[in-house]
Amino acid sequence: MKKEVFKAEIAENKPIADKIYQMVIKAPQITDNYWPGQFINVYLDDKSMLLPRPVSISSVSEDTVTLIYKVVGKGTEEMASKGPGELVRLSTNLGNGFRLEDVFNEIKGTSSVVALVGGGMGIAPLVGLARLLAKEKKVRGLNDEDLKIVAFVGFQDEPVLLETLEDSCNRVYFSTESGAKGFKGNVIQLIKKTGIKVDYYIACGPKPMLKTLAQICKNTSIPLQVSLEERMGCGYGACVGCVSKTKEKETSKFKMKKVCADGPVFFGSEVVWDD
Amino acid sequence: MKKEVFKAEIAENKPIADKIYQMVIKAPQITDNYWPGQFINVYLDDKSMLLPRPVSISSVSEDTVTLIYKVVGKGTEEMASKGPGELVRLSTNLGNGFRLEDVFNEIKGTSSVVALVGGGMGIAPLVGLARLLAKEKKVRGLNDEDLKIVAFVGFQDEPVLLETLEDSCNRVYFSTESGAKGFKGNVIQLIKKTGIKVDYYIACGPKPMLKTLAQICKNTSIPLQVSLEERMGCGYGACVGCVSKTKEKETSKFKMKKVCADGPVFFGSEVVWDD
Amino acid sequence: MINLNVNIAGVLLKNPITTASGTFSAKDSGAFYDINELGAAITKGVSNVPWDGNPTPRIAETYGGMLNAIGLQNPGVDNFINNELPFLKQFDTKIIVNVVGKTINEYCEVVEKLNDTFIDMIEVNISCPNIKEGGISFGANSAMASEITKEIRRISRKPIIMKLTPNVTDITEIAKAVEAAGADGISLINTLLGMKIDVHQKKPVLWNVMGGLSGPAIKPVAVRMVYQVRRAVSIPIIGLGGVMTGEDAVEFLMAGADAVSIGTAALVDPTAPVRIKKELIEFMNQNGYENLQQIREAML
Amino acid sequence: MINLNVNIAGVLLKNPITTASGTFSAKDSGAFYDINELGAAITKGVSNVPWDGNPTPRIAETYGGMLNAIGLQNPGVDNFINNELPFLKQFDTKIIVNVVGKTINEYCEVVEKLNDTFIDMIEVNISCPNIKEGGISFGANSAMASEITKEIRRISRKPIIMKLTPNVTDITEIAKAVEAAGADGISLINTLLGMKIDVHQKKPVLWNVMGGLSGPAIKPVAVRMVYQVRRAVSIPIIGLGGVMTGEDAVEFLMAGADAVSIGTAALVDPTAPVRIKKELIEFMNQNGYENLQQIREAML
Ligand SMILES: Cc1cc2nc3c(=O)[nH]c(=O)nc-3n(C[C@H](O)[C@H](O)[C@H](O)COP(=O)(O)OP(=O)(O)OC[C@H]3O[C@@H](n4cnc5c(N)ncnc54)[C@H](O)[C@@H]3O)c2cc1C
Ligand SMILES: Cc1cc2nc3c(=O)[nH]c(=O)nc-3n(C[C@H](O)[C@H](O)[C@H](O)COP(=O)(O)OP(=O)(O)OC[C@H]3O[C@@H](n4cnc5c(N)ncnc54)[C@H](O)[C@@H]3O)c2cc1C
Ligand SMILES: Cc1cc2nc3c(=O)[nH]c(=O)nc-3n(C[C@H](O)[C@H](O)[C@H](O)COP(=O)(O)O)c2cc1C
Ligand SMILES: Cc1cc2nc3c(=O)[nH]c(=O)nc-3n(C[C@H](O)[C@H](O)[C@H](O)COP(=O)(O)O)c2cc1C
Ligand code: FES
Ligand code: FES
Repeated sequence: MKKEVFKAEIAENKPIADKIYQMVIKAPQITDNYWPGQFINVYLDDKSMLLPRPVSISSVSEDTVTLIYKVVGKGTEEMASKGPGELVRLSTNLGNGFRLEDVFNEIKGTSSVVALVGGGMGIAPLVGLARLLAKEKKVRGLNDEDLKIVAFVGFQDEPVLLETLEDSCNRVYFSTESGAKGFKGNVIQLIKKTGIKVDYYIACGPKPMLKTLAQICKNTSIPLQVSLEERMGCGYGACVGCVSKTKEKETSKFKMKKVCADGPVFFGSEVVWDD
Repeated sequence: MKKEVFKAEIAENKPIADKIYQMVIKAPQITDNYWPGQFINVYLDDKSMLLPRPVSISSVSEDTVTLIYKVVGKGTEEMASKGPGELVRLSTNLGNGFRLEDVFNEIKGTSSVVALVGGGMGIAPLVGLARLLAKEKKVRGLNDEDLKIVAFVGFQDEPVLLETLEDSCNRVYFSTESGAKGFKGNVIQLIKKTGIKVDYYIACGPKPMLKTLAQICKNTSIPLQVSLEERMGCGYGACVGCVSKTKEKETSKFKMKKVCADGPVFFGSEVVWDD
Repeated sequence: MINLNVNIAGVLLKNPITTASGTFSAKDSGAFYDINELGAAITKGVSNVPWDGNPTPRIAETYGGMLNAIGLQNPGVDNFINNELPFLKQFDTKIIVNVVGKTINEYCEVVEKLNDTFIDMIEVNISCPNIKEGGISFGANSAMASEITKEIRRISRKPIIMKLTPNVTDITEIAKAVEAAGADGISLINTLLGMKIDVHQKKPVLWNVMGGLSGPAIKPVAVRMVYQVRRAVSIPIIGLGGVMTGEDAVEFLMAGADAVSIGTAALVDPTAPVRIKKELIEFMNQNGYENLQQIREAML
Repeated sequence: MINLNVNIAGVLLKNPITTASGTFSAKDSGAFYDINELGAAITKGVSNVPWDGNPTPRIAETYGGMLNAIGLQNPGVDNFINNELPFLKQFDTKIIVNVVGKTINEYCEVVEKLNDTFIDMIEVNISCPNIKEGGISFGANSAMASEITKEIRRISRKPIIMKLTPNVTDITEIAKAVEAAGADGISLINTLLGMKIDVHQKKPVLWNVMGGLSGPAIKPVAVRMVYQVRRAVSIPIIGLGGVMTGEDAVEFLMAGADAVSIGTAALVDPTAPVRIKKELIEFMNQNGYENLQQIREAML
């Protein structure tokens, strides 16, 4: 598919927690082809910083795109400094999103539970994913007895987007590392504590969290999709900067796949977690 | 004297001719210590361009400074892109201005003529100079019979600031290279054509123009001050990037003087024009 | 009428804009622009067997530049020929294949296999560590550079462009050595060896500790080396290192390059190669140049 | 309580911030900040007799950097001692004098005259062209670097810091050579050789055609070299090349530098040395460092 880099107008850009911002951008070029799990490149104005900043598309609505991002350095600082009406340079959709067909293939469709797991900013793409899942559930005529969508989300200190997630999930569990709010601990501990039987996991967050979850899923034979993050160069497949080691299901051959172009979503079983 | 770099608010920034802009900046730090012929450094926002842009102080009034500049590259483009209320980063006054004491020492004070000569953007600092000269004339109780201040200014195509100069000069002569307006030719041809007997020249403009004028002044023993331009690094005397070859009057020794810190104003007789 | 043609070692490029090796993927770059617009596509370094490359992070951003330590990940020449070359065949542009190895034999193995393909030229990346010489890069001294050039020249049925590393005391010495050894052209520069430390994490940003510095930050070094090498050899030069705009391309041509490659710029702006080509044409129109020769001779 | 002291070759600097040679003028820089705040002032290269330097333009701006071709203009060592040193005496900071020459004898002549002054150290710029060797820089190979170090070491009564050029294939070889020859410390890096062409004027921007590239653009090369040299020699290192912020200074310290110099940053922001010192202190406060040793060891 044809891709492009373009300037788009910011409709809204406001802090929703300490250092965490929500930016809404008018960009029909993106919404038209959006699939949950995709990301975009944000290109900066500051000429000392050449590389784009990859940011997950959190959700879309009509012709706007919502990004949820944390200010961690100069690039995200520049993003946070912009106000409504200002322009931001973006790429169209990048990467492959979550594979819903696999989710519906794997779950039986009666009293099954799909769990979305998010750690830190990993929660961002889950918003759009939860919405599409809920929609698909309806399309397929499944009720809450047939399929429960639950979310486990973990934060440092301050939870965000809980209500947004609750709109499309049957239940949202959350934890904070500091214990400031909700369950004290990380998201893996949270999952264990709730003791819910899950039939499919879809996760996004820091690598150690994904790795632990992948281990659990392997041991319990529960399917898992993960969205990986990697330091990127181009973000569109040209530089081979952002690889993750994977094992082909059929051949068991190792392959260094590009997170940006082959991912960022992979099956948990496909990723070689040891490195 | 203590120097500093600071941010100041732009009061006005508008084109006054093709590619020529007038920027008025609120900067009492500069006006307080201003002397005609000084310049300031403009520091840019674009992080790919590290070096400051030296710009003459054209004139000051109460607490504002006026710059007249031509857009010739990316730095001056950035300057032109700013609007009133925006901030610009500036240094306080740099360099030594014109030496008025020498002017009044050299002219006899009866029916003498001081000529300000400007080529292109060299006209900028003459505005403030003309004002101070006119003021000094009054202070010293000289009338127009005693001292005439005339200006010869040459442009490519489109004259600027003529009226401003006329406010403090007895007569302003101008030429354009293209002949679009006024006398067709350069400022040296203009001076020759008017045939006015001048007792002191003060000039600012392209090096070839200054060199020719210096030659004329040497042959006719008329004192001359020139304001030189040179590609600068620091603009304040640290890098020795901006030198001009000079000859000490007393010792006849050659010396590479810094245009930014020892100048930009030099005596025409002091500059070695051959390089 | 502007003519952008340029002949590099007997291969006629329809314009001087090429992609720098390692910053171009036909499928992925092709999503942003029409590959037919390129003078030539220079592909990522390919070795005799598949290479995994380095662990991540492989990329770090620096002021006006970037570091990479990809470690030359590639699927190996057989996979390349079977799975990637067929896709490239459809385009109306020249194909230059960048070749890497750890020994001269490895390079030669790749070149031999490429001999039988439709590709137009071979670009030999001699910044790779020579494992027989304890990991010193093949391009680090003229003896090694000469030896590898001779061997590859002997077996290659395609023109060979030697791509030089800038991390040397005297680039003209290396350039003269590869010319004398039979190189059909020279590409320069590859990346400068650099490093970045994350002062909060207290460790190098790159897994590999050091990496290659590229981008506009290094352009002055690249222009200088092209200028020096142009005055030292007479074979064609592909100039690269920080070309971001059409005027940058002109700068390399004036310094003595016959063509230019666009690397980091394509990461900063995925459409950079075609934008730069457009800007080059605009510059030529505005300044009365009709062909590249006139630009190359402008400074002489 | 934060302690910024650092001992360089027996000279105690009260903090690690020094001025890079050629970018500091006591009178002019002192108009922007208090020179007493510096760990040391390193002065512009001085030669045995006055040098005029190059014609202008001597300066060109590049992306994230700059080129200079000052040509080491200086008033000569006698003028320096009589007219400039007395002014420097008033400050409570160490004085390091950068020395240049075209032959070893010229260097030695300067060093001998400085022996009898109050200055604390000598920094020897060996990027200068060695006229006896046909203009190759003294720092371009280890034999020449070793020879000049030995000679200067023999006659100098002050500690000598050898300032290395980065334009070499293997910086550790040069560093080891000057250490073995008796250097008391090493400064690196000097500028990278670069060039810029004005595509409209169709000529090099610098009168001298080529010049030295400095500024944040070159920082990754400088950090890499400091890191390599730290692991090759045990004498103190003054690190420089693109230090713009306190965190940049920390990066050099973590790479292995004992002190840092601020060059181009002082052109970009005349108060850079004191700002960077302040930022360094803030970084140490926020990250729990009490002295420089802890920063230098953070990555080990
Ligand atoms: C596919 C993808 C999707 C992402 N989606 C989001 C999102 O929805 N919301 C969000 O807040 N962040 C997201 N990130 C991370 C985001 O890209 C980085 O936080 C951002 O690039 C940092 O830029 P900076 O200039 O502010 O920080 P820098 O100064 O560049 O770096 C600061 C620190 O951030 C970390 N970092 C930098 N770049 C990356 C990167 N590419 N990936 C991971 N960590 C990095 C490093 O630890 C670094 O030390 C995503 C990353 C990827 C690869
Ligand atoms: C003491 C002094 C006072 C000046 N006063 C004025 C003034 O009042 N009004 C005004 O319009 N300009 C003035 N200039 C010139 C001004 O500094 C340059 O036009 C400006 O720096 C160009 O910046 P740029 O980024 O737009 O162009 P660049 O892209 O940097 O350069 C474009 C072209 O401008 C010329 N140029 C660049 N820098 C200088 C320089 N320092 N001196 C001379 N030419 C240069 C070169 O030919 C170059 O090719 C002055 C220069 C000096 C040294
Ligand atoms: C991510 C990346 C990967 C690269 N891979 C290769 C490679 O495989 N072979 C090669 O010869 N050069 C490689 N290079 C070097 C570039 O081709 C080029 O020489 C260098 O980046 C300078 O050009 P630039 O500043 O335009 O990027 C790579 C550069 C980058 C940034
Ligand atoms: C304008 C200028 C003049 C310089 N003059 C000298 C000099 O006289 N002697 C010297 O050893 N280095 C000289 N240098 C090199 C600097 O000291 C320093 O090594 C180099 O600029 C890298 O540091 P930076 O990036 O902080 O500027 C000069 C650099 C500049 C920019
Ligand atoms: S970031 Fe360049 S290939 Fe993924
Ligand atoms: S510009 Fe630096 S000394 Fe004049």
